[in-house]
Amino acid sequence: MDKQKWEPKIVAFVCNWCTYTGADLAGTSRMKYPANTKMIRVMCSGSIDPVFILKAFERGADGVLISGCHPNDCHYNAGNFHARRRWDFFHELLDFIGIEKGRLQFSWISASEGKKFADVISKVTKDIKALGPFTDYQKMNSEFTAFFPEETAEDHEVLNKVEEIV
Amino acid sequence: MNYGYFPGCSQTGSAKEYDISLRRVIDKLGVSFDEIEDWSCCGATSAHATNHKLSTALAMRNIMLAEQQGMESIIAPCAACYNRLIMSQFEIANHSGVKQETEKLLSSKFLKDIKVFNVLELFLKIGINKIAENRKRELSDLKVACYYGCLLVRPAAITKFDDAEQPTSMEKIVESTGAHTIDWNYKVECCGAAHSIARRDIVVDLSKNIIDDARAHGANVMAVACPMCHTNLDMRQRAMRRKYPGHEEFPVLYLTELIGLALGMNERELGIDLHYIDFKYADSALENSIANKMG
Amino acid sequence: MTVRVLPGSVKIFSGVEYSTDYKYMCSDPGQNLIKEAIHKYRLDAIVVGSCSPHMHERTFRNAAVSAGINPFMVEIANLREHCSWVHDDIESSTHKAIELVRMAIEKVKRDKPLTKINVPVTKRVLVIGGGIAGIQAALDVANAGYEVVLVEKEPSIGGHMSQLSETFPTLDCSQCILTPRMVEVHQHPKIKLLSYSEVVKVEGFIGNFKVTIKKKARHINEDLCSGCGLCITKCPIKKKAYNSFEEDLAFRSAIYIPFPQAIPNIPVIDETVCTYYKTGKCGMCVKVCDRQAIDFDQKDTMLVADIGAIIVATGFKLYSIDKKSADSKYKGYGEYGYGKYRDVIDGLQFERIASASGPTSGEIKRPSDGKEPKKIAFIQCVGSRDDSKGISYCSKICCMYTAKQAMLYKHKVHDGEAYIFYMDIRAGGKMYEEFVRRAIEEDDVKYIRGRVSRIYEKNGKYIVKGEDTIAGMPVEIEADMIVLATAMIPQDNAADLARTIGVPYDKYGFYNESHPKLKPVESTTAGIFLAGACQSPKDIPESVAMASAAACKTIILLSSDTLEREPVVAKVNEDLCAGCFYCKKVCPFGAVEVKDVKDINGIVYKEVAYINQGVCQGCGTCTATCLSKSIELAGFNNEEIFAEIAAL
Amino acid sequence: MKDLREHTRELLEKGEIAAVIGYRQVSEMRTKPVIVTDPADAEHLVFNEYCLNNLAVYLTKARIKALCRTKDKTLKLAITAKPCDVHSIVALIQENQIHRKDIHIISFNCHGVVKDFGCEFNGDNLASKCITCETHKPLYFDKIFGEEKETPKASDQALARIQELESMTHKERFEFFKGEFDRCIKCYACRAVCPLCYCQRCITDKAIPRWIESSSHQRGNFSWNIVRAFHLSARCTGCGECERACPADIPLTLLNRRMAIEAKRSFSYVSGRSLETPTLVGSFNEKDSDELFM
Repeated sequence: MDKQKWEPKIVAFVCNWCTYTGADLAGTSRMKYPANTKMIRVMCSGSIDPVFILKAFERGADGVLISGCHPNDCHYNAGNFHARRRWDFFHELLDFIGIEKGRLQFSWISASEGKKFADVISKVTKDIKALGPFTDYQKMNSEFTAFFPEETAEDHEVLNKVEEIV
Repeated sequence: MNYGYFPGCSQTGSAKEYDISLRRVIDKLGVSFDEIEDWSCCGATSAHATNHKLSTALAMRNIMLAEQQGMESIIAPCAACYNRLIMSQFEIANHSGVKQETEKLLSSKFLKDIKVFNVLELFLKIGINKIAENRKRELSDLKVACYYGCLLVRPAAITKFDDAEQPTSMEKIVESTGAHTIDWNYKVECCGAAHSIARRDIVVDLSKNIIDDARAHGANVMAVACPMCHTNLDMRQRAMRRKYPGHEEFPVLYLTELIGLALGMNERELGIDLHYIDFKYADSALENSIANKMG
Repeated sequence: MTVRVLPGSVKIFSGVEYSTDYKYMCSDPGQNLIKEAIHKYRLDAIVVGSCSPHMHERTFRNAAVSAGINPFMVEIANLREHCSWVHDDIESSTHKAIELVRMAIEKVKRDKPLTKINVPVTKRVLVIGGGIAGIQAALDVANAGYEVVLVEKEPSIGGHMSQLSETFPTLDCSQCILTPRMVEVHQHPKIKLLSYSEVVKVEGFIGNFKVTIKKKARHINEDLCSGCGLCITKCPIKKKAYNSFEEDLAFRSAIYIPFPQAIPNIPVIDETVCTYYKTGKCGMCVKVCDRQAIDFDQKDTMLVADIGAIIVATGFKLYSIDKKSADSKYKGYGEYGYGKYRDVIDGLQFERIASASGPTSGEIKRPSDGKEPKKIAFIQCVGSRDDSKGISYCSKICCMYTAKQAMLYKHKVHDGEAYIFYMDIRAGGKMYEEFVRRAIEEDDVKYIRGRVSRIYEKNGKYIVKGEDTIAGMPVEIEADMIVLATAMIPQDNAADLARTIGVPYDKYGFYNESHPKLKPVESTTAGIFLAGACQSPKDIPESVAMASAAACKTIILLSSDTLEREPVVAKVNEDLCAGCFYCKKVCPFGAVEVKDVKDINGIVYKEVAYINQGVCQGCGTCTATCLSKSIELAGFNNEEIFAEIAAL
Repeated sequence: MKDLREHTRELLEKGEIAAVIGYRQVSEMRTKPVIVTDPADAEHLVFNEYCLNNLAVYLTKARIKALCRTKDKTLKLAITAKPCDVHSIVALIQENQIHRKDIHIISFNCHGVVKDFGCEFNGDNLASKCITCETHKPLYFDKIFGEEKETPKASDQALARIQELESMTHKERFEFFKGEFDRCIKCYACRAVCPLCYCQRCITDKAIPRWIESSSHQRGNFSWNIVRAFHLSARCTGCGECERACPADIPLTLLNRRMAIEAKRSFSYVSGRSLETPTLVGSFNEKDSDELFM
């Protein structure tokens, strides 16, 4: 892959009530940020399992962002407080095992912080770009490992075809 | 507690009597301290106004010296010195990069947390009952207006000591000498501070307001804990009389001098005779008896 | 991004039967396109690439339903707010759009049809707080025919409004308009009033709350007391307790009613000052009460009520600026001398002084010497809009009440002078700006734009040092009395109560509404509504409007026998659950219960988690906590999220 | 030893307990776990420096639980547990796997055990958990035996190893763990001996969707070991059985210990020490650090 052309692939797991809505606001306000991040909407930051992050790395993500409501602003009162403890451990663990802290980032973005959302995405994109492709993790296994029994490597390759169409 | 003493420039010049009285009083109360060796400017006035890095480095240099000389805390009698020292400590602790930068400038690392005391904190720490216990004179005929000025209690978030707008700690100390304190309005108002030289006209007005309010509330003497305040309130009274011919002289003492009087020392021992406004208090009979003893 | 390439691009993903584009998919013709395609291609799931699901998810789901598809088999790829509006580069944004659609396709392939959940509704409403908001909400709900339990922590309902003299912008007497409402509450057959009581526990969920209320001991048998007040006049303790209704400007006896119009008109004994509780003697009140209503041994009692919906109307308090509170969360304003100078008072104290029923019978007098102040200064924004010492927000009502108080002063002291220090005048509201103009123009109140730095006393006068920012000059005013318009903050125990009832609150302690614009009276907890100043600073008309809105929302809720809820709830796989109950520990709603699993002999051999679907709000915190992955959140189950990750 | 045997025999004879989970000597420097249900077998029970196994793992096994269930009542289960094994029991009680009233804890004043069977008991051969052990007396027990004795002194090499790793770069650490995990053969012995791995179906066995890559290639080994360590963070009581059981000698306690350090440092929490303290997982404090979050 041409290093010059390489663009990081970033996944954001965001809660439905604050960050997702904050991202909507960034859109409504026509703020600009890089297109590298795709969002997966969950109901609460408390419901994001750390294994999701590993799975994202397996599928080629170079970085992951977790974002939810500010403390005391959780739609479900306390989901984010539980999440905060969980991430503290997981982040320390990944760091200890040798995965740079910048690969997995966290933020609190409320429904009214469209600007902050755009800023955070820009910052994360910049950070991950600086860290470079996360081939360390992906390259450990060249084989395709299916998440589901019926999933095939070809399914996954379809996206490359799309690129040609575009 | 192993105290280090940071006199600061005023203590060696215009506020010599503050230095003398502090040393005498502390000694009498049985507390020992060592002057920080090779101390330098605290970074107040010009450094602090022109070069922020320099003023922080100057202040931290003194703290670093104290640390290296094995001291656990510093007594900074001058309110400006006190303020510069704690402000620098605050910046080092709270503003990113300042610590590293200052350490680099001083080529040394800050390892310990050195506590900086102003005189009010110092006496509260020694214990006001200790003053009362060692009292030789009852200063009960003195009605003292305690004047804090600006630097002792502000900024409240950093000094973390007493109420910034309605402080009362000096009153507690003064009352331990047997003197009365008055409740008045100007205890934290501006005296004019460093304008003393450049804009005497401003200082004269501001300081006169302070003296007038103290007098109006029944005070017959004022206690201060800052060389700058003392300069403005004591030395500028002549200028006040020139501008306001009706102005009557009003004695302004350092807190330490007041305590010294209570502990039985006389004006000469405490340096009160160096003031512009005369203050005669010591009971001659008692003085004689002390003199006899010494003789 | 280039929309026209999208249908062709996404068509090649496995499982995609049909794809097309249309400019306004949410319009009727657009929806018809979807419906027709469902019929024509016999589709069983739909992905719409459109605006945010928060906008039109419901529209498209309804369209799917009308074409015979389960509404939860519709997924939205957010191509507008999250793609086209935020990325300039055409190539990369088109690419991202295709990927977003693919993620939605993979998710929808794993989606399962869901059906809405029905839960029964208890037709009884709890209103917490008996101020004007609580009173209004209780009356509205009760008049619609539903039972109401109104809980007030003070001995009487009425709240802060009962303390006010006159109200802006009409200057009608506060008590005169409030008292009839209080009486109506008392007499309403559908309202059960629990005064001197507090909510201590809330369990359950929308439609089915179980609320525990502590009825504090008044030491009076309420059934026997006739409210004659003889005990109060005979009580020998006269000057030991400050009268909090009079904002400490007067004293009260040990047995007291807060104010003459109190509802219920039943006294309370203050144990902290009553001689009987100190020495075991006195009992003067017992002697004079011919109905034997005094009961020194009365204890706090606990009541449990089944409740369908809760309206929280706990109101506000004023920012404390006295020395007592100087070391609390809110720092004092020592430079204004409140608590030191007796003639420096706050807004509520002035209300009492101006009130005809107050300690001075409505005559404006200084608390220190009872003299009429000839010059009075009001200072606005004490605590409000002050990031360094106070709070960041605007307390909203102070501009208006300060104008009113200055006006009342001028109406009572004709030769007096009134000064107001202000930052801005915020008089938005019907007849509000006109009211302020009237204060300035007709009543000659002098407005000075600027802050006050210090107040001190000099020869019985108060010197107010401030700045006139319009003239660009320092100003000094010699006033006889000072009124500080201190900020409105939440009640002391607001955060504790929020945790008890389960509503989120902001950093100040104000309760959070579900949506700042579209759901202003709903809390984020289903079945709990907010009214009045517990949500943010409000004046009376706003509190009343919000109370009626909350009542209306409650009535809608109670109007049906069962409730339909979104089926986004968690479910446990009982075969695999190891029964560690971490899910129970993390559940913010107490939805997880312990269920016994029995063997063939009826012996319990393991305990597993069971999720009460009526209580579950669908956050999914349990699913991430579950170590063996034995809980799934319907609509966002792990398979669905894995599918999205797989499609990255 | 005589006391222990008499005590358990008495309990079994009285019919108060269904079984004793204990140790029996198999050779001079080796013991193995034994489940005693017959009072006559109580004479085999021992306790000494070679009782390495953490028997708490058996408390959650269905077949052993079944021993306690009779038609009319539930019998107690007796367990001989070192003070450190009691931590595991505490954690199991907190996680609702057993109830305190259903077990009879027989514990000992402990001065350490050897790191492996067949080693002489001395400072060089002390199990690494015993070096930093602060509970030589059990925190919870129903019966206690043994005298207090001095624990041999030894240096904490595990901590030194962690500190050494932390001073490396991320790349170096990643390579280090890659090398270690490379040996993993996914035998799940670590899971089998862990008292806290009591799930009926482990996350790694969940196939639809596939949570953890089950083949033992490098990435699959990473995901298993990361998830194992994460699932035990703030729960692991540090018994070290996983590392002892690992046939590939992967230093699993490094990860567990590192997470325990984090629990202590950020939350002042040590797992399995108190029945009264809420578990760290499943509780929160509004004042927890917000440092991680932008």
